[in-house]
Amino acid sequence: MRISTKYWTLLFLAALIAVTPFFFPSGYYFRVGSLLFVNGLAVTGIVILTGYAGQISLGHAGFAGIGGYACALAPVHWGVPPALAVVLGAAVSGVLAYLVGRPILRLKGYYLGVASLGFGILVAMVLNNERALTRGPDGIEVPDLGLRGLLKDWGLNLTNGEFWYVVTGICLLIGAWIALNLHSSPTGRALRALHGSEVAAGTVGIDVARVKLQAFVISAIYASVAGSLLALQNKFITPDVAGFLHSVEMVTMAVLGGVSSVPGAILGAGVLTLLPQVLTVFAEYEQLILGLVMMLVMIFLPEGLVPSILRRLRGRDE
Amino acid sequence: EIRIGASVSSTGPAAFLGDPEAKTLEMMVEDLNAKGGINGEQVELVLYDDGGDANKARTFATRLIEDDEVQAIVGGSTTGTTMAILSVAEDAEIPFVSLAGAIDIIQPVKTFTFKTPHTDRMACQKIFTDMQARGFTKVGLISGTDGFGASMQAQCKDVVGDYGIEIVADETYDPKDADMTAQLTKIKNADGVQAVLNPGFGQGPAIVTRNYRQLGIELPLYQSHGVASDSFIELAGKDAAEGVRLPGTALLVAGLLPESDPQKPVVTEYKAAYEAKYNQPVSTFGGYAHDGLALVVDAITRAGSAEPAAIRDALEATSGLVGTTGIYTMSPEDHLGLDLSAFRMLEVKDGGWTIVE
Amino acid sequence: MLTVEGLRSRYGRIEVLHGIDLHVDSGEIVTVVGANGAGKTTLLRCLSGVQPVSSGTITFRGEAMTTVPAHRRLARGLAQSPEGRQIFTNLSVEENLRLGAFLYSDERVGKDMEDAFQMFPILREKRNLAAGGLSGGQQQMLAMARALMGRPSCLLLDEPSMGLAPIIVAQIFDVVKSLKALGVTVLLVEQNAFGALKIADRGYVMETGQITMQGPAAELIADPRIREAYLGI
Amino acid sequence: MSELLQFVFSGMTVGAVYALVALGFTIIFNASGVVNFAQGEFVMLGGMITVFAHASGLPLPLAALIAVAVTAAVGVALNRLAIEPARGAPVVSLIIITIGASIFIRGASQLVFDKQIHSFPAFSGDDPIHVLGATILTQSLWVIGGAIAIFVGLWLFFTKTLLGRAVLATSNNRLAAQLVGINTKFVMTLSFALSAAIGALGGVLVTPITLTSYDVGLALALKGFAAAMLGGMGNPKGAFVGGLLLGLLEALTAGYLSSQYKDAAAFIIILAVLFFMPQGLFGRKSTDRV
Amino acid sequence: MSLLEIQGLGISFGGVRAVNDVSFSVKQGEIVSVIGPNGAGKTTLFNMISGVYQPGAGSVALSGEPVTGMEPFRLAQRGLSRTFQNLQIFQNMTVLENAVTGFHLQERGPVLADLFNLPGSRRRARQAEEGARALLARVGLERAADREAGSLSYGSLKRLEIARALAMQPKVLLLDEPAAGCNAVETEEIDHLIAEVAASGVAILLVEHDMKMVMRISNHIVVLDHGEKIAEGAPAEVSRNPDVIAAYLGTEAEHADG
Ligand SMILES: Nc1ncnc2c1ncn2[C@@H]1O[C@H](COP(=O)(O)OP(=O)(O)OP(=O)(O)O)[C@@H](O)[C@H]1O
Ligand SMILES: Nc1ncnc2c1ncn2[C@@H]1O[C@H](COP(=O)(O)OP(=O)(O)OP(=O)(O)O)[C@@H](O)[C@H]1O
Ligand SMILES: CC(C)C[C@H](N)C(=O)O
Ligand SMILES: [Mg+2]
Ligand SMILES: [Mg+2]
Repeated sequence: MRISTKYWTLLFLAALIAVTPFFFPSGYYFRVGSLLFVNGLAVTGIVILTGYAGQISLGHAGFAGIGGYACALAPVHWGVPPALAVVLGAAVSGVLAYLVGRPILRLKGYYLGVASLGFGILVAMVLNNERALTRGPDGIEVPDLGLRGLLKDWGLNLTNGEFWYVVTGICLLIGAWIALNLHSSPTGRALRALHGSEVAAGTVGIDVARVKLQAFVISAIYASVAGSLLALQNKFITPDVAGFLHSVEMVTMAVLGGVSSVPGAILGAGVLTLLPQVLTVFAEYEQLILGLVMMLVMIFLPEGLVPSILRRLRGRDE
Repeated sequence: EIRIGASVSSTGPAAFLGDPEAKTLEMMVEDLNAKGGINGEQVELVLYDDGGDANKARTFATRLIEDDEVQAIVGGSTTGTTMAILSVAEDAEIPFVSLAGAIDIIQPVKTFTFKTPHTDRMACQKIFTDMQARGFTKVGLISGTDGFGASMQAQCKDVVGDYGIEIVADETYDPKDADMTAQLTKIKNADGVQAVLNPGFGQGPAIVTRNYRQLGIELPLYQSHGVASDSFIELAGKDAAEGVRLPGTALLVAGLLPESDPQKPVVTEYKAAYEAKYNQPVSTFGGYAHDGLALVVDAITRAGSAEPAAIRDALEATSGLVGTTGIYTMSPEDHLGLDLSAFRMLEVKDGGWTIVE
Repeated sequence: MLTVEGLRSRYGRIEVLHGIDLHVDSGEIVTVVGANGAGKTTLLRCLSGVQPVSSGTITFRGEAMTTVPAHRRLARGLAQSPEGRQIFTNLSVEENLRLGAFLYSDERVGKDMEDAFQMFPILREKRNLAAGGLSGGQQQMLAMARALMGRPSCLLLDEPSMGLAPIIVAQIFDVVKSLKALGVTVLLVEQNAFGALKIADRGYVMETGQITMQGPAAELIADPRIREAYLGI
Repeated sequence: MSELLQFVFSGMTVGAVYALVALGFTIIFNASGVVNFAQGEFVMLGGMITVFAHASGLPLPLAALIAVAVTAAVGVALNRLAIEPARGAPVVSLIIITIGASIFIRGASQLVFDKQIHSFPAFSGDDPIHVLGATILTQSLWVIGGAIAIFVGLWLFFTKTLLGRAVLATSNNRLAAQLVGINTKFVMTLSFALSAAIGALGGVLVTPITLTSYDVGLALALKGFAAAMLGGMGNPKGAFVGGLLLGLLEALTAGYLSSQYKDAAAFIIILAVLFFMPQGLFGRKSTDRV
Repeated sequence: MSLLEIQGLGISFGGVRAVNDVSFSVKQGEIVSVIGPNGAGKTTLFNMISGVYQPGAGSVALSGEPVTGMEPFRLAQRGLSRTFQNLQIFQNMTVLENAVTGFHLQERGPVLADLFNLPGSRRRARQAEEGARALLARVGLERAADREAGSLSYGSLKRLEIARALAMQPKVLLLDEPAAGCNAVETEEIDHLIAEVAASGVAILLVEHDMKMVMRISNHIVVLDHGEKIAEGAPAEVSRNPDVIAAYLGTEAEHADG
């Protein structure tokens, strides 16, 4: 039963990704779609860390920054092809998450929050200040992935927007599939258990420190890949991707949609990606309305969009 | 109908650049339409706020081009957002006039990208020329770590050798910092320092200037064009700002310009209109937007067409266009079209700007 | 004194109290017994106002209580020693007791606290310790003592003997009896049904959200169904 | 020597600013366990309202008073309209509400006020005090004094008053707090009013030094949060010491090591402290047993 | 053979000795009860044995191997399992999942297998779930399997904890007041369960204030007071000990629920 829920979710998501483009009035919508998918991917990582394992990170943008700058720097400085740079960035993020996570994951709640915040700020600071390498706060160009050209040679001619829509859409589906697999797997259960009670988790044999670290590393890799995809499609990256605001944005998207639910997180990413685009019609009222919407969602759907709505629907059936 | 797109940072860390830019653009388009538009066609301005975020700026650039189908883009309040817009505009072959400072925007020259503010490199050159004239050979640098400050810091270090000047102290501060006395104390104690230069914008330079006075540093202080507005004097305090020099534009000293100055009518008119409409003092930054739109309007008028390619070609052929920042003459090698003469060395005297001759 | 009529309550969409009728007369000790999950705790939560009532009424000393907010009910005389103890773990034992008398600032507070220490000397010993550091039974004593600090005229006790040593259990039942002597009315929920029924005047049996039996305590003790289902004899 | 002293003065000035913000966090945190991310906006409102009230001709003290009162009212409104209706929501959701509120307040301020940078005159003039070759602004003394006063006040409130303990009880166990007769709604309202007022007062004190604009809140909140965590969230002593320490660390790093990486040094020290003291310098250990 | 052997165990909190020099052992299939007044140090003793607290003094051996101060999860891997006086339920999971978590040591595998849903991971999860359902039936919670654990009543939660601890198929099982919050009939059910488990060869250490239960099922009783062992022996012996009566049982309590 659980398995079918998982595949229904994925199927629904895949269908949505495949069908909506037929209703896009212009190429710009592909851009928004691919942004949504990239954010959704990063936020899915937050679901694993915060939703499953209950650990807060206010520094995950740091990993997105590493993923992004890997794509900017590795091809230029070391001749790594951009696609491999994504993997390299993920590897660096994973290792760094491991090294950073070991000491800081002993901390709880807000203390973990501030420690991870410190990590994120350190990354952003290096990206800002090491001008010789990163070209500083104004950002740096990112080489082309090259895949689109390849596809063209094979006769598949996509616009830039379409191409990235497809690539990020596929990545999101894979990311969601993995996160959903994890949820009801032994490791996922261990994560959710330590969320409930670390002491009890220890007494049933869960190596709390270890699985927490696994969750941290996995979610860092999600953020890193999302950062890479963003950099590659923008062909340009600034240290802002690693900034505190971006970290908070990820957490906000996750909580808004429902932090323990993968579809919720993706919906949350969708809302916060689309809203600023929709709100442009309100010009200077944009911020005001954005804040208001966030508050209203949390007041009326306190567990986030998807879990709260599901609960209501289920409640009605009973 | 002609559609002109704009993405500026009306909110976020660069809001006080983007805010006057947005207001200026809206005001000018309104005015333009009231006067019958360009070549008889009405102009529609599609304006977005990118909040200073490069990623958002890129999305809005895509939106402007693909969805709103604009024929030209003005905007990019900061170098970061400009770079994000730039690649979209170049790919789509839409002319783009940037309002940001860094020299990288137009060097090397990109086919469709132009810009209105002086480059940070020019600001450095103007300042060092002045320092050289005053006989300084050792200076201290204190820069903001924002894009503008960091970029100008790098450019200044690059050109400083040409003027026989040596940088003996090189400090930075975060744009949101509340106190810079620690950095200034280090500069003050640096060996033989004769003057101090502060590249940066926002409140940082105002605090630097106040701390400068607090510490009783007697050396001449140079600011950048990033603070060129009356509010700088107000924020730093008249006493503290006294004697501060910076490379500014005609706009700041509209009243002091001789009648013969070709910029006089342009700046006076813009200043009057803006201040009447918004009840706020003009700033150099609004002036950049003024010039950006003026360049586009001029190009369309001359081209007699609003085809992006035609606009681009006409932009590149701009000649002698009088703006608030200077007089623009573009060429295929120069997509800025200003030289050092457009900069005027200003000094604060008795709480107001004066022109140093 | 306390009258409950047709009380219904739910968690989300699941109703767990299906119309409870019950009354406690002034100066009485009344006990409610029932299996795990019968709804005893939920009933007491409704009486204290920390659980929403979906229909039915609660009347206390002639006053409608159903919609009075929880924090006002203590002032009316209703205090509760809740299930799971619910002490302020981060505050000291003494602060816990002081907060029990939050409504009062007269000199009687000191005396009441002295009484509490007399009743449970261990609390005096641990007065400056964060209450979270107490043993389970000590916390249970603290919860009871804190409820008494509120000078209730009607005390709601949710399994007060849970986790207590036999010697203290006996003492708790003695305290309840002595409260009766002082004119305090007690509604007692207990798993130690035998002990509870022995000191109670009357009793109710609750099964899946409904009252299924009631009567004088002595009769209930003698009832074979009760002996088999709850007393295990 | 005078150099060191100057760095210390610089650090204390900045540190007192952080301390003021950090102190603002304590009350709401102590009442609800929520770190109020709109706290920086309270500081901003304190400064901006004073600026505009002063500009409209009111004397500075009156303008400041109005700013504090209005901000306290905003705090109460935030609680009543957004936090109270979401009661029972998980803490993360409440935090997101405060983030939403901070965006909302910023958005509203940019409309009501403007997007320019503002300031008003220092309370006792701009002439610095000279001590052993170093200088400090009189306004810094105001800020430090304000931080000390608020710290002492809060400390007394939480340790010596029954109401202060009721605040702690409310976050520790809301259910039990109601059972002992504490009006938890009122406690929450009071906490938001006080936190907002403290934030606004901070804004009034620091604006002549830091200047203000509609979006200064975030940066202040960030540093204030870090300071509060360094000291131990919820403890006024922690907020005060954490703030000063953070300021000093930054100034000394900027002075002796690198101004580029002064924030990095501060965060590395925070990480190091938390490594050995996972609850911050003065945070209390949770005493829940199993 | 003694599966659990503790020797001179002690710990202090802020100068107060909560447990002092306590020694005893539990053999395979044996039920040893620890009784004593509130605050005697019973739970603290459990916490030291199960690695939640670091003992200040003394040693713990499991199946003859020293395990003093080992982390809880390592002890679990060596076959020690426990329940808690202050419930430690995974509130964010369903009742079934709580029980499945007890099978963690059997169902865990490489994390990559879990991420990519490899057949091994699926099989292990399925087996654990089947085991968990059977256990829930054993403690009478089968109908609550898909409910959120947070919505159970207190007594049901106690039973859920027992099920979770049993799921680990421990060699040594520590039960801290398993019958608290259960009435006499429910307590008897738990009695039977514990006896059954002991009969299957598990060494059981029990803390309980329900004297009827303790007397009924214990093979051996250890009495603590103020952190010290004041008596030990067979149930009948201990219940006659005047010190134990004075400190703990009281005069009438024992017969009260007669
Ligand atoms: N927070 C909750 N959410 C949903 N259902 C709940 C919640 N708390 C209790 N219930 C359900 O309400 C019913 C009554 O529970 P209650 O706690 O009142 O029982 P009880 O009689 O006190 O049991 P016990 O003797 O075990 O304490 C049970 O079926 C329980 O599962
Ligand atoms: N973390 C702690 N901090 C301070 N004191 C503690 C701590 N843990 C235990 N104690 C003290 O140690 C003593 C023993 O407590 P413990 O919980 O072991 O008792 P217990 O025998 O389990 O009692 P009960 O039967 O009431 O559960 C108590 O007096 C308690 O206050
Ligand atoms: C002062 C201006 C030249 C600043 C410029 N708009 C930039 O940030 O790049
Ligand atoms: Mg109950
Ligand atoms: Mg115990």
